[in-house]
Amino acid sequence: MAKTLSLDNLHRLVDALLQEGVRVVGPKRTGTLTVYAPLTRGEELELNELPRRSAKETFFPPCETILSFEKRDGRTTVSDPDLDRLPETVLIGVRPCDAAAPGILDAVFSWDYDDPFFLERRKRTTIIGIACTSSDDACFCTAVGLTPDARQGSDLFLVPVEGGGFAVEALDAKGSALKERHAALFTAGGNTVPLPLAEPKVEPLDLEKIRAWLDGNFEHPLWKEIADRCAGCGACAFLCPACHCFDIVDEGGEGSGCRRKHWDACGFGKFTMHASAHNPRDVQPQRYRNRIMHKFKYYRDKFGQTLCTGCGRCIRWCPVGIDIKAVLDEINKKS
Amino acid sequence: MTATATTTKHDFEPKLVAFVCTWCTYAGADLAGTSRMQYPSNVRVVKFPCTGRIDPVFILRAFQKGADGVLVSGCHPGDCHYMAGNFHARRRFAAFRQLLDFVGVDLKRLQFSWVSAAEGGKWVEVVTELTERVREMGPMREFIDLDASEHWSAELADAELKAAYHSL
Amino acid sequence: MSRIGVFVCHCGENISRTVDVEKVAEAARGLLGVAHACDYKYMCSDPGQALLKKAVAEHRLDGVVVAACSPRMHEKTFRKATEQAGLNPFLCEMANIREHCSWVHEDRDEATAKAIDIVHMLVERVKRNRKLQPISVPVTKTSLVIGGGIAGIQAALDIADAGHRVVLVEREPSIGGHMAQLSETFPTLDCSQCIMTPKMVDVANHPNITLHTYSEVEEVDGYIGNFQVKIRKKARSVDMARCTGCGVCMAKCPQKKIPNSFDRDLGMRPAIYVPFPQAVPNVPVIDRVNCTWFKSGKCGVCQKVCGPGAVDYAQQDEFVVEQVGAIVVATGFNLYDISEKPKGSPIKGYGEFGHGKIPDVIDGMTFERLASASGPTGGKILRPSDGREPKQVVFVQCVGSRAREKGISYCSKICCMYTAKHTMLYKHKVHDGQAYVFFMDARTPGKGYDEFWRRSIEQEEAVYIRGMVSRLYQKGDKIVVMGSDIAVGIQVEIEADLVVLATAVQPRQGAELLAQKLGISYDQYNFYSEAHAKLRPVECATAGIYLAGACQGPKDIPDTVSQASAAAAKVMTLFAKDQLEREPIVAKVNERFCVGCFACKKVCAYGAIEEKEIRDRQGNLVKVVAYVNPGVCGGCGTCQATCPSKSVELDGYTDEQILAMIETL
Amino acid sequence: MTQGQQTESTPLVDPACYAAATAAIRAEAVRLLEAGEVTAVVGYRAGRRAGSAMPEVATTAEAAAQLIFTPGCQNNLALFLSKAKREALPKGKVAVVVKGCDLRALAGLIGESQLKRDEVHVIGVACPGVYGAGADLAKPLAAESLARKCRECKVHLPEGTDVVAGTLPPLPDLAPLEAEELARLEAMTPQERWAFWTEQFARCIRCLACRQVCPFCFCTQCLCDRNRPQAVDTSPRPAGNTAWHIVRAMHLAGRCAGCAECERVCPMDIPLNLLNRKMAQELFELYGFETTMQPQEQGALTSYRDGDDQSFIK
Amino acid sequence: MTAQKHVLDYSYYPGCSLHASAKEYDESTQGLFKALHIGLTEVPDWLCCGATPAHNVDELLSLSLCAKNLELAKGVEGDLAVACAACFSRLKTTQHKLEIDPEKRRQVEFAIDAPFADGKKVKHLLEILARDFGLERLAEAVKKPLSDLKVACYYGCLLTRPPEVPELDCIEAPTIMEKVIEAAGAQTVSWSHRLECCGANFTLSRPGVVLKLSADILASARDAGADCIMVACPLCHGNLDIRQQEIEEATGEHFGLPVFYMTQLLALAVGVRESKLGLDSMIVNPLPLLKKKGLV
Repeated sequence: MAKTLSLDNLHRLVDALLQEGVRVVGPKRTGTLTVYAPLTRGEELELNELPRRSAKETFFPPCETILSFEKRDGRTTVSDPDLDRLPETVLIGVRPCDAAAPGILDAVFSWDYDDPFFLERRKRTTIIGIACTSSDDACFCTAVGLTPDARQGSDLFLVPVEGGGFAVEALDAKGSALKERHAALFTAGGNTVPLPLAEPKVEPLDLEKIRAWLDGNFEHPLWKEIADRCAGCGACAFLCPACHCFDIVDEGGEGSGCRRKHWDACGFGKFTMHASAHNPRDVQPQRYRNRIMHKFKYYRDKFGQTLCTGCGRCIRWCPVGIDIKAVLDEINKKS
Repeated sequence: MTATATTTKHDFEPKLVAFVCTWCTYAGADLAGTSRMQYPSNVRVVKFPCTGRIDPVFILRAFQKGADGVLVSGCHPGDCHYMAGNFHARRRFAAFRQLLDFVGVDLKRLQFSWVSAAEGGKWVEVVTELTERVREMGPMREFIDLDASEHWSAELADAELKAAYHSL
Repeated sequence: MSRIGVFVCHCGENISRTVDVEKVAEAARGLLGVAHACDYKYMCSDPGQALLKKAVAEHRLDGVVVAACSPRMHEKTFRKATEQAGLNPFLCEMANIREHCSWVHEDRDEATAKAIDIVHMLVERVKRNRKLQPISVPVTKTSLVIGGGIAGIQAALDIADAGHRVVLVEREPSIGGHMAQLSETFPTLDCSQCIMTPKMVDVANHPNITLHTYSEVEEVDGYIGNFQVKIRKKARSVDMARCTGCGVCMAKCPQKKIPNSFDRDLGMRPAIYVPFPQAVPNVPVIDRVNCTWFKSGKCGVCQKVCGPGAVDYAQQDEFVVEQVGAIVVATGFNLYDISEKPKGSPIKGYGEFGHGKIPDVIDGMTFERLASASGPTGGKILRPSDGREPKQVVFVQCVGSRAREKGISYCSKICCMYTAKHTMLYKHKVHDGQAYVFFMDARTPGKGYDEFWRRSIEQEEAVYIRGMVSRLYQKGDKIVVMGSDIAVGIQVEIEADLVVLATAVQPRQGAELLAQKLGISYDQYNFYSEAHAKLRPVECATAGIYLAGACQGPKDIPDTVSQASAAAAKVMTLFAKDQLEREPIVAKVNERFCVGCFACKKVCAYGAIEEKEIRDRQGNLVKVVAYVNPGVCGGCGTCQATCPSKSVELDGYTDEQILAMIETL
Repeated sequence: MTQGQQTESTPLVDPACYAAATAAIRAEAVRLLEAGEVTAVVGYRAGRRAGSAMPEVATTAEAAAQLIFTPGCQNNLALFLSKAKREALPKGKVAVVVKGCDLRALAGLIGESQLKRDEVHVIGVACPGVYGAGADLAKPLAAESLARKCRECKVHLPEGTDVVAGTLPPLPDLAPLEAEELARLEAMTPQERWAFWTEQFARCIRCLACRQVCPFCFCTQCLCDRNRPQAVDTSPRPAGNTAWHIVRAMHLAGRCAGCAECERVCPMDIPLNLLNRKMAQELFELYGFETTMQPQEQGALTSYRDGDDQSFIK
Repeated sequence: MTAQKHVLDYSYYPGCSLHASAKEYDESTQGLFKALHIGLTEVPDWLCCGATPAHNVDELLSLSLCAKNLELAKGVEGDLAVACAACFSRLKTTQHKLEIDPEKRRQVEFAIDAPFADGKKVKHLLEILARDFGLERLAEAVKKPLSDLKVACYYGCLLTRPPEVPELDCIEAPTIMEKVIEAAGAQTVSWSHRLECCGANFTLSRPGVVLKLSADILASARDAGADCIMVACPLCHGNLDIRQQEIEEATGEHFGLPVFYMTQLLALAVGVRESKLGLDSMIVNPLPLLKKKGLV
C-alpha cells in the first residue's frame, strides 16, 4: 500500500517525534555547511545537500567517555556510563550512501566483542533513508554496488516524488512501527511518480577483481605513487561513513579522570604506533595501503562486505586531491 | 605595615594563579611577607626560574583548570637574572594576550606585571587589585562550560544527569 | 605510587599563629601519593631535620615537601638534610606557607585553606621531580688574559702567582698599555713608569706567564673551563729568540722620521723600533708600512747590522692555539677623537673645536706625553705647533663625555682628576703660566681625590670656570676659546697658547668584534657588559669570561687594578677545583623529537645552544638537532617556552611538573 | 550538489595566463630533469575531476611535461620541503613550484633551518589567484570562487626565485572580505567573540588537516599529540579543540606565511586563517614584523628590542 | 631664443626679504637658475614664514604659518627651493616637529584647516646647486671663473641649525658653501667666524650687540685675507653689508669687504649679465673689487 508524505508533513513528523521526547537527528544547516545534528524543529531539515560529515557519528561519536575513575582515601572507584540513558533516536533524511554504512559496521562491532556503545545506539535508532536525486563528479555509489535509491540500512525509506513530497516505504518492523505511530501524517495516493534519480557518471567496479589484485600486491609501487603526496591528516577517515578506527585515551589526572574513545585515522603518523615507538606502518604509503586494503580486501575477507559506500566525501575534501575513485580505477585497470 | 585587611566574606572568592620568576617577583612576594603586608589569600603561586620559561600554554591550562584570573610577573626590563628572558616573555605575552582577546577571553582576567625583589608593596597592590577585579567579574565560566560540553552524539540526554554535571 | 613525606613547620608561632598546621598535615595525609605527613615546631632545627631524616628511612619516602618558609630561606638546608637521608637532594621541595601565607593573611580559615593548596601543589610537583646530579665540567687551569695594560698585567700576575699558567695576549709590540704613556698619576703624583715597568718586567720573567705581544685573538671556541683560543702572532720581522735587544738596528735605520704613536705622534721613531725604551719584550718590530725594504726591496741595513741575525724579512703571521679554562678581558680604552666622523657614526666629532685641525688643541694623553720625562720633549711643556712654552693653557672638561648631542651620555670618570693633575704638572713646569679649566662640575669621589683637586685650585692657582666651551678658533698664533661662565652669567673669551681637551674615554676600537668572538654582550657604546651591575661586576654573563679595567667602563688606575685582582680571584676560584660543579638546572634536548628549527638558539642569551649532527653508523647525516652545552646554559628556560614541540626541557622546571601544579587548581 | 544551474560568473582573468604559466613550468621542469640539475620537480598535475589538481613529484621528463598550473592548484607545495614530508622526495636537489604565498612559507622554512636555499631550485609562478575551498572547479575562476586570501594578495608575483613562470594579467580590485571579517570580529565584545569561536571550534573533529598541510607544523612530536604531560587534551571535545586552535595560532605567530591552507582544507569550514591573520596583524603593529619572500634571521617572537611595547604590563 | 627644457624643476619660496631688502638675492637667484636651466615656479600667495619673532612668541602660529606655506607649495610641482636661511630653518623645523608630534600636528591642521602636507621636500638653494644639480655640472657651466677672488664663506647660525632637523651639512664644520663657490673657480679662505652669530634680529633692539658680533666677523674675514664675504641669508647680509660702514665708524677699523649673496657670485661666473645681479643694491660697492679682478 503506497503512502505518501508531503514535505510539510515530514516537518510535522519531526516535530511530533520531538514532542514525544525522541531525539531527531537530520541534515541541518549550520553556518556555511550542512551536518547531521539534532533538530529542534522540523523545518530545520535540509535535504538538498549531502551533509559534510556522514551519519556514522549517531552511532559512533567522534569522542565519548567510556569510563571515569576517581581515587579517594586509598580506594579507586570506576564508573561506567549508564547506557540506558542513551536517547531514543530517529535519524532522518539519510542518503543511501550514509544509510548503508551502519549496517556494514554492525559486523565489526559485534564480531568477537559486542561493543555496547555502538550496538546500544543502533538498537535505539530508527533510520529514515531518502533516495538521492543529485550527485557530483565525486559521487560513485553505483561503482561500489549501491544505487541512489538503495534501501540498504533504512528502516523507513522516502522517495522524492514529482510535485514535492515523498513516497514512503516501511522496510522493517522499526519502520512500520514509526509509520503506524504517526499514521495520520501519511496519506494514501497522491502523486507517486518519483523524481529522476541521481546518476553518478561512473562505471561499476569489479570489487572481487580488485580484492584479488590487492591480495597479490601488498608491495606495489602504486602505493608510493599515490600516497607520497598524502599529507597525513584524518579528513578522509573522519568524513567517511564506514571508517571506524578509534583510539582510547585517558584524560585527567592521577586522582580522577576519564577514559575516552575517539576517532582515529590511518592517515595519522601515530596510527598503530606501538608503545615501543615502533610503527609497522611507518610511512604514508603504507598507511594509505592499509586504507584501501581495509576497505576492499580485509573487510571483504572477514565479513564479506565492502567498507565503502561511494559517498565521495574523501575525494571532495582530501587536502592533496587524492581520489579513491581514481585509485580504484587504476587497480581495476591493472587486474 | 598594613594590618587592616578586612575579613569581609564575599559571595564569590576567585581562584587566582600567579606565574612568577624566582629572582624578582617571588622574592618580592617574600618581602611582602617579611614586611607583614596583608593581601587577599586567593592567589596560588607557581615559581619559575624566569618569565622566559613561562609558556602561554600554562596560562591557557590554568584557565581551563578553573582559574578565574591569572597573574604573570617577573623582573623589570633590564633586571633579568638571565639577561633577556623577560624581554622574550614580554613579546610572547604581548602576542598571546591579543590572541586570547581575539578568541573572546576577557583580558581583565589576565594581568602582567614587573615586580622586583624590592617591591613587596607592588606585589600586594597587584594581587589585591586583580583579586578585587576578578571577584567583581564573577567566576570564569567560559572554559568550565567548555569542559563540560560534549559533541551531541556523545551526550547522554538526561536532564537529571545534566543537572548533576553542571553542579560539579 | 609515590611515597611523599610532608613536613609542616610551625616556625615557632610564625606559621601556626595563622595556619592550622595540624589541619594542613592532616589534609596532606589525604593526598594521593603522600605516605607520611607530620608537623613540628621548628623543622629547620637539628631535631626537626632529624625528624625528616628518620621519616625518610622509616616510611621509605621518595620525595619530601617541607611546608615552612620561603625556599630562598631554607631550601639549601632541607635539600642537604634530604641528601643526608639518602635521597637525591632535588627530590625535596619547599612549600612556602610563611612568607606567602601565614605572614600575609589574617583569617585562619583562609590561610589554612591556602596552605593546604600550596602543599598540594608542591606534592604534585615533587612527585615528578627527577633525581638531578650536579653537573661537572673539567677545568683547564690555564687562563687567557686579553690586553697587556695595567689591568691585564695585574690579572696575569695574580693568577700566575697563584700557580696557574697564564697566556697574555697584547696587540701592540710591547705590554704596558696606556699607563706606560702616563707621566705622573693622581692623587699621589708618583711617576707612572716607575711603578709600571717593574710589573712589566715581572710579567716577562714569570715562569707561569706565556706572553704573546704583537698578537691578536683570532677565534674563541668552547665554554667555561674548556675554551680553545686561536691567537694570531703578527709577523714582527724580528726573531724573538735571537734578538738581544742591543738596539743597533734602530740606531742604523735610515728611515727615522716616522711619527711615534706612543708619543701621540709628537716624537719620531725609526722603521724598526720599540715603542718606548722600557718596552717589554725589548725586541724591536719592523713597521712594514714605512720600512724602505718592504716598500721598495732596497735598504736592508738592519739585517746587515744585526749581529745575531735576528732580522727576518720573510717572517709570516703565525697561529698558536691555546687551551684555556678562563678568559680575562682587559682591552682597555681609546680616547674620543674629535675629528669628523663618517656618516652613520653616532659619534659626531667636534666641528666647533676645528675637528682636530688646530695643532695646539691637544687631548689629555698628548699632554701626558708632553709632561713625561721620557716623552718627546723630555718633560718640557712645549706647544706642538712651534715648540714655544705656552703661558696660557685652557683645559676643557667633558669633551664628548656627558654630551648626548655628541652621541655619548656617560661620564668618563677620570678626566676631572687628571685635568687637576695636568694643571699641577703645568704649574710645576711653567711657573709663570696660567691654567684655566672649563668644567661642568668636578667629580672627585676617591681616596684623597677631592683634596687633590682643591690643591690644584688653592695651591697651583688653576682658574676653574664653570661652563662649557662653544668654539675654539685659531687667531694668529693664539687659540681663542669662547665659552660661558655660568657662575657669573657672562660669555668668556680666552686667548690661549695651548688648549687641552679632556676627551671621553671610549672602548677600544673594534671592541664589539672581540665581543662577538667571545660571545659576550656589550652596551650601546661597546663597553662590555658585566653579568650584574652590582653583584657580579667582574663576570660576564657568559660563564668563564671575566672583565678587568676600562673595557667594561671608564675607570682610573686603582679601580682598574682592583677589578683586575677581582677577576683574577674569580679565575682562581674557578681553578680551585679540577671539576667545575654547578646546579643541574639546565636545559636538555630530546634529540628524537628535535626538528632543528633552532628557535631555541635564537632566544638563548648565553649562546649555550649548538648545532649537533646526528649520524647513523655509516656516518650519513640523519639530522641536525640542538644541543645544550650544560657548562654554558644559564638555566632560564626561555628555550623551552619557545620550542614548539617542547623538545628542550629545563630540568627542575619541566612541563610535567608545572602542569601538575596547575592541575591542582 | 544540484547540477545544471550554470550561473555564469564572469571569469576573473583570461585563462590564457594559466596556460602560459603551465607551458613555462613544463619547459623549466623538463630542462631541469633532463639536465640532471634536480632529481625531482614538485609541481601540480591534473586530477580525475574536471578542473582539479593535485601535488605531483615529477622525477622524469615525461612526468614533468604533464605538470600544470591552473586555478585548481591550491596546495602550498612548500609543505613538501618541510622535513615532515621530505621523505617523499628523492635525495638531491629538487625543484618546487611556488606561488607568492607559498614562497613566503619556503622562505620561512629556510629561516627556521628546515632547508637551505641551495638545496632547492625555486620555480615561482605569477599567480592571479586560485579557487577557494568548496568552489566548483568545473567553472572558470570568478570573483565568487576565488580564494579569500587571493582577494587581498600582495604577492601575486614571487620575488627572489630562480625563475618565474608566466606573467601577471591585470587584476581587478576586490573587496577585502577577510579583512572585513576580521574587523567585524574585532568590533565584537569578548563575549560575542567567545560565542563565535566556541561554535566554530565545536565543529572541529580534529582531523588535523590544518596541521598536516601547514609547512610550519613540521614538528615530529606535536605538543598536542603528547599525553605525558598533556598540555592540550587530545580528544576531539570542545574544550580540547579550543585549546588546540589557540595553541596552534600561538605556535604559528610570527611564522605563518599566510597561505591559508589550514582554512582551505578544513572540512568543517572553520575560518582558521582569521586567527593567523590576527596574529600577523598584531605582530606587525607591535614590532613591524612581517613574513617576507626572503628568509629572515630572526622571527618576531625569537627576538626583542629594549623598547618593545609594555603598556599592557603593570 | 627658444626656451630650453629645464633640467630640474622646483617650486620656489622666496620669503619676505627677497621681495624687499634682499631683492638682489631674488634677482640673482632667478638669473642664475635660468642660466643653469633650472625651473623655479614661485608658490602663489605665499605667506611670511614667521621667522624669529613668531617662533619666539607663539609656537603654534609659527608652525601654522610654515604649514600653510607647505600646503600652498603642494600645488606647485617639484621640491621646494628656499633661498633665505631663516625661511629654510623654519620650514624644516616645522616639518620635523609635526612629524614627531601628533598632537601639535592636530592643532596645526585645525589652524590651517587642511591636512599637513607630508612629503614636500624643502631644499636650500645650496643643496640644489651642490647635490641636485651637481658641482661638476656647475663647474662646466662657468663661463667666467672667479679665479682671482678670495671669498670668505659665511654660513651664519641658521643654515645648519637646529641640529635635530635633518641637516644641510655638518652643523659645526660645514663645507657646502666653499664647495659651491670653488666650483665657480673662486678661492676660499679658512677663517674662524664662519658660523658665528651676526646678531641678526637684535639689529633694531640691541644694535650694540650687533656691532660687536658683526665687527668680529668682518675682522676675522679680513684677517684671513678675504676679498669679500659670501652669504646665503638676507639677515646676515643686512648686518654685514648695510651696517659695515657704521661698524667701521664705531671700531675705527677699515674692512671694505663687499658682501655678496652666493647667487650673485655664481650668476656672475656663469655669465649672467651684470645688470641682472642687483649689484647696485649693495651698500659696500663691489665694483672696484670686481673690476680689479677683471670680472666686470
